[in-house]
Amino acid sequence: MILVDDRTRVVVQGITGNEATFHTLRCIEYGTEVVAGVTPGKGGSLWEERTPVFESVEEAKRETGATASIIFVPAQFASDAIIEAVDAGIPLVVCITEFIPTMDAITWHRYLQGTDVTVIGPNCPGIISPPARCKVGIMPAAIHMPGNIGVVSRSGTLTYEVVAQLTSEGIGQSTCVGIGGDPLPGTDFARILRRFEADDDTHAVILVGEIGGSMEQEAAAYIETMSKPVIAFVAGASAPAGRRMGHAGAIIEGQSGRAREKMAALESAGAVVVENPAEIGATANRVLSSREVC
Amino acid sequence: MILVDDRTRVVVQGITGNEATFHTLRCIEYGTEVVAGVTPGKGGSLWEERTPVFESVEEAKRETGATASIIFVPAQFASDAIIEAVDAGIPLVVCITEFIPTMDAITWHRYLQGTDVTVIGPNCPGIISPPARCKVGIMPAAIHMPGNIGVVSRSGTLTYEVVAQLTSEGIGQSTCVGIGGDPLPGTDFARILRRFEADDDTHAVILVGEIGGSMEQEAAAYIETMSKPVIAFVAGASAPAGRRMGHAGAIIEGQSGRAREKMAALESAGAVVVENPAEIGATANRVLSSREVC
Amino acid sequence: MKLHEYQAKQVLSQYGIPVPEGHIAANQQEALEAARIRGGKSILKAQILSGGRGKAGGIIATDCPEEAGHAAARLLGNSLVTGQSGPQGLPVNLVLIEEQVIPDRELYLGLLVEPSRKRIVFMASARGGMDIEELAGTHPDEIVSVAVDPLTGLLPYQARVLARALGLSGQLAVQSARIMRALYRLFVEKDCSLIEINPMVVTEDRGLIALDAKVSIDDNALYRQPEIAALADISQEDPLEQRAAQAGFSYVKLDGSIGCLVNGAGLAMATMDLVTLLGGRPANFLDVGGAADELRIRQAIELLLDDRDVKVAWINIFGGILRCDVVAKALLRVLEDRHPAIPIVVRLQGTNDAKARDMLNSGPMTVMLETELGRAGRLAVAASGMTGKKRGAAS
Amino acid sequence: MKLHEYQAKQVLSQYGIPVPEGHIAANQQEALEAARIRGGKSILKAQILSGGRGKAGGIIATDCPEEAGHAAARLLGNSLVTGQSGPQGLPVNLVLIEEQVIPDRELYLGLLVEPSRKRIVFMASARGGMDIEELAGTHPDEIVSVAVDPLTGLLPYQARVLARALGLSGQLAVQSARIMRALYRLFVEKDCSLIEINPMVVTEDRGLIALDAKVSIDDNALYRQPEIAALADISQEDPLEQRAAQAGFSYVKLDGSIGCLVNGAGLAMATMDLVTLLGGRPANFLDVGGAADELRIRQAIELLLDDRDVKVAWINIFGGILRCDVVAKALLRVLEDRHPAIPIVVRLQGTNDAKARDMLNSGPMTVMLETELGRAGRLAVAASGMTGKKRGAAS
Repeated sequence: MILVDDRTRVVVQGITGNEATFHTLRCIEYGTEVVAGVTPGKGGSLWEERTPVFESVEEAKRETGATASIIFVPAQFASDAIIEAVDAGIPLVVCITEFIPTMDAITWHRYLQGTDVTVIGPNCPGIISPPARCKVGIMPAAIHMPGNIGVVSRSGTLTYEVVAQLTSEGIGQSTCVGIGGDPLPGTDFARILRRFEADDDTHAVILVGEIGGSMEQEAAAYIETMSKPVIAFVAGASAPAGRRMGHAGAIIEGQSGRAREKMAALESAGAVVVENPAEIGATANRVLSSREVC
Repeated sequence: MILVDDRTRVVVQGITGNEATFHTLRCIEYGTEVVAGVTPGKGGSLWEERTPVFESVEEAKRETGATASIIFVPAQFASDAIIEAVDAGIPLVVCITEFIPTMDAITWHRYLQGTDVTVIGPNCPGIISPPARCKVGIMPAAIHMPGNIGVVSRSGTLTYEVVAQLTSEGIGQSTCVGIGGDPLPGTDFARILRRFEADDDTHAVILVGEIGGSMEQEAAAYIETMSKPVIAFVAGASAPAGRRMGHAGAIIEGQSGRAREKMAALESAGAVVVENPAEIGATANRVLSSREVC
Repeated sequence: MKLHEYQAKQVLSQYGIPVPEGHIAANQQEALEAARIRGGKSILKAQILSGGRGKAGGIIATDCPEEAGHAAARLLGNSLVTGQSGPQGLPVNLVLIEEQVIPDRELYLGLLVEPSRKRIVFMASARGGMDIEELAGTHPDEIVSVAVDPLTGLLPYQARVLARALGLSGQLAVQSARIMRALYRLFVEKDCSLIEINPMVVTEDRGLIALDAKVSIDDNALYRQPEIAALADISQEDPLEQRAAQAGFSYVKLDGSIGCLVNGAGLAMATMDLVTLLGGRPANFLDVGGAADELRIRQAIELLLDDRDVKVAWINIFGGILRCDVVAKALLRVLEDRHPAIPIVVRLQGTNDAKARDMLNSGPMTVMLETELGRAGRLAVAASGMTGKKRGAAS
Repeated sequence: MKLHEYQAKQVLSQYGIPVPEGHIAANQQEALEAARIRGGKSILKAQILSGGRGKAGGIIATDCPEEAGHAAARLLGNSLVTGQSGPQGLPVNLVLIEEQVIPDRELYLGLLVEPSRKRIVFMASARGGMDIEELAGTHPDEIVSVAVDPLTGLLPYQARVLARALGLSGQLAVQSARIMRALYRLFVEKDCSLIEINPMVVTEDRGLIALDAKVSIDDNALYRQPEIAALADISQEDPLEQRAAQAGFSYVKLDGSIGCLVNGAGLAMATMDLVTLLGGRPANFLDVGGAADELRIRQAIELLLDDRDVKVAWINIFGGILRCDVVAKALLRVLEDRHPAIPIVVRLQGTNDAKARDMLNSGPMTVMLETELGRAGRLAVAASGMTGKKRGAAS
């Protein structure tokens, strides 16, 4: 598995909010070790009568040894929350928050330059590792099954769809990572693929891309060097140019943003590209059986 | 020798200015390979009928393979010149320019964070390596002599004084580095000491500090771990507190800025501290003879 | 959010960037008066939020104020169809009447956020006046791009690189550096996602002038740009898209007949893709979003039903946070209220899906339930073929 | 460059930071009028560029306008000697007449550039009102420092850390965050080297107020801060230091008798150190700078000769760019013009030193030539002992 494991200790930034409370409880139910929360002004209290709340991430880390953070604060405070986590020395930051202004993202991306911190998201479902029973995210846990397939995706519910197809085919997952639908996500396909390639628990990877940007092409350049099979789907083949399709990053501007170009790049890099989103699970089953991966 | 050697290829930023022309000619006379100059608006011309002038450092590096830059542009353009050199991929930047605003220095220091670029200066005499006959600076070459002693200093003429004393004692130098008198110099004693410690051509180091800041204390922490002898002088023992002594960085603010504290830190770290500036050469001779270094 | 040309030029002007003198007019009389300020010749530019106005007749050079008044009368109140506006075109409610500027040369200057570099990038070319995509195709070497570090802003040496790309030297290079610094500041301070000055013209007597300007603002930042947000012109949006925007949905009207209601942008695109792959045509992209509740689902279903192009509705929900039974409840409520005539394909998966299916199984016959994505897609496409004919015959 | 308190408060006020209401007065009448605006009680503060005014009697609380007028009359036109002003004190040309603010609590807030972190650093303490150096000695744990990344500026979470250090919560924390953001912006935009608000007071009805303020500006940045540069008050500088500053020298007046003229700051300090080590006392620090020519050297020598405390002049030049023969020429010219009565020790090393020594050897006897640093120092100290007595007896 990658990024998280059974030693991951999570601090929840903005834990006292409604959405944060709901999802944090789901994470704990699944097995995630949530060791701390942070809500300025509520330091010293206990969240849900179980988890200590701190004034700052630095304090939370010092007192509880948190190793990962999940951010639920509103968009206008989210960039500050990311940098606060980085400054506190948290190596993995999962930012669920949607609608972060691009100018803010430019700033924290620059801030991350030269650090070893991984930011997953913003505008993402997070990370789940079924073998570790560790979930740092908002995905429905029930559809997942422990196994050896890595999943990396720019979407939320489309990832759930793919995972459900995999599970129904009997294909379990090592780790599923939703990197988010923003134009400047904290991490990208290539970096996650690199981790899957190096991970002994992962035998093959499903990549779920979409229109906009050129991240799939950059991933393709890395896929060429990978030893593990990659099965890819790119959403938005039927989307018109110049219109934003829900995700801030999903907009075709120029050639490279089109699904066709992305699929071609992935295919020529050696990935198995699936055109029909209903057949991702079945294709995975066929490919993996033939390569004796599972 | 450190930082420069006989393969160093120098680009001069602001080469067509009077001061730059004077000093560049002296560098060339000494043996330095000056391969290019940069002066915006004068690209395409030949400086002194010998050296090509380019519009940008990037172009100069691409065309001539420059490996070091020396900056002579006025203070208000110097920070841009430093960053331009960094962006062009020049690994060693020597900034002679004086009077750079501190706010600009904060910016380019942040810019250097996470890069491998070494900035010597600003407000410094530069670097000279007598064994390599390479001078990237403005010091009078004649007082130097090839040898095995490294010199690192915050001053200009005081360094010349020290070098002249060494030479008159028959002690040659491997490399002399003037890191400059500004409060936020591009590099510091500790980093230069680390290079001298790793350099086979250097057998001992003379450190010339002064009042202000805490760079000598930080150097002391490293000197404790060094295998090579260090002889140190700290200028400004007789300076009053709160007054700026010529160098922007030479002002006693708080305990750590005082010469006495610096000398004590260096001494307890194992450096030989000289109190009398007229006896630095003689002390070096005595110390080095007794330790059989030279 | 896109700004009209006249709004973009006002913002540029606030930042000290030279633009042609001009006035805005909403009717013939105002146009006449504005053109009289100019005196003789002027240029009329239809203010619609779309490119390709020139070829579509939306930019008119006139020789005298009266001619300008008549031209304005022809444009105002009508829709202008351009290559980028869609078949209905966009309503012209305002025209910009500007002085005629005689350019020596036409340059291109653009700023955008480049995802791979994660920076604001300046694009400059000495070949202005043509579309940048086209230029990138025909003369890629003549576009110079410079990424700006947010720590430093545009550096003097970078401004020099760009000036050289624009073929400017001397005073014009100095002026271009000033303009570029101002543009960068504008981009950051106003949370832009795009600024395009095409053409930036060189004039003999007045140096550089921004002859045309496109400015787009990051929608996510509008909360902190109240002055910009107030410039929004909803007349330029499709009525269904307006309604969706007010309800908080991501919605894009398309030209097919299968209305799709989905949660999540990726799944919504995949749903459209599947429909298309199976030979159908989606009527829209619609992502109800993660925070949808019963009310929002109802509003979304009604939006589909109110679209006269929709012949089949396909509800495709993967329940995570959003529970399937909430969707079922919303749907049952709408069915009860409106008794829609079109077939509705429902595919619910995830949280509480069994419960939801039970609820719908005891509901009206117009709902076709299917849990597997591919089969649900085939149902929707098949139904669109049938009903398309049936309804077409009936109308 | 230091600002007077009233100037600092004007700048703070421009940035929206609350300061006490006050007026400046240059004479008794103005002080009376200013105090009348206040009505009853007011505080008088002598405007000199030095700390320690309170203990020195430069801050006076008055009960009525008349009392304020008389107090102002006592302060104005006189020198105020404080623990930090030097023995001559500094002239009081202006007094600040302020409302009396009743503080609930006194806090400390400072911003400076920390060389080791290479950042602007905020220092905050709930123990305001005392000297920060003193506080650092007695209660180091009660000072919190936060370094600001120039990329991001002061971050909201950092402002919260500082507010907690100041013991502020609720509305006061919100106000302190606003003040801190403004201070950071001021520091950067005005090229400050220090801002100290000590005390920042908490009041019951008006929240936070900057009761006292010190602002210093980076001298190297004055070229781009014309408004700030115009605030310089040369009346607060020693006349010889003023003259040196105008000539472009680095010069600091000290209390000894050996005038030192050196090129380079490090060598100038080492020269002073050597003098001191040998039992002499330097009359000044003087670095003529790297770009010195004959004229500047002459001006520097004359500066030494015009200092009545100088009993011996020691010229210590290590010629690099500056040629020794140029120094010799300048010296010969001054000797010819002024025939100084004091002995002059000359030590010239480096570029053209032999030529310079030849020139001086054929000059007047008052010049003592020596090439070795230590021996030159001993000559200077020995001469100061002799002439100190001689001149002392003659005067």
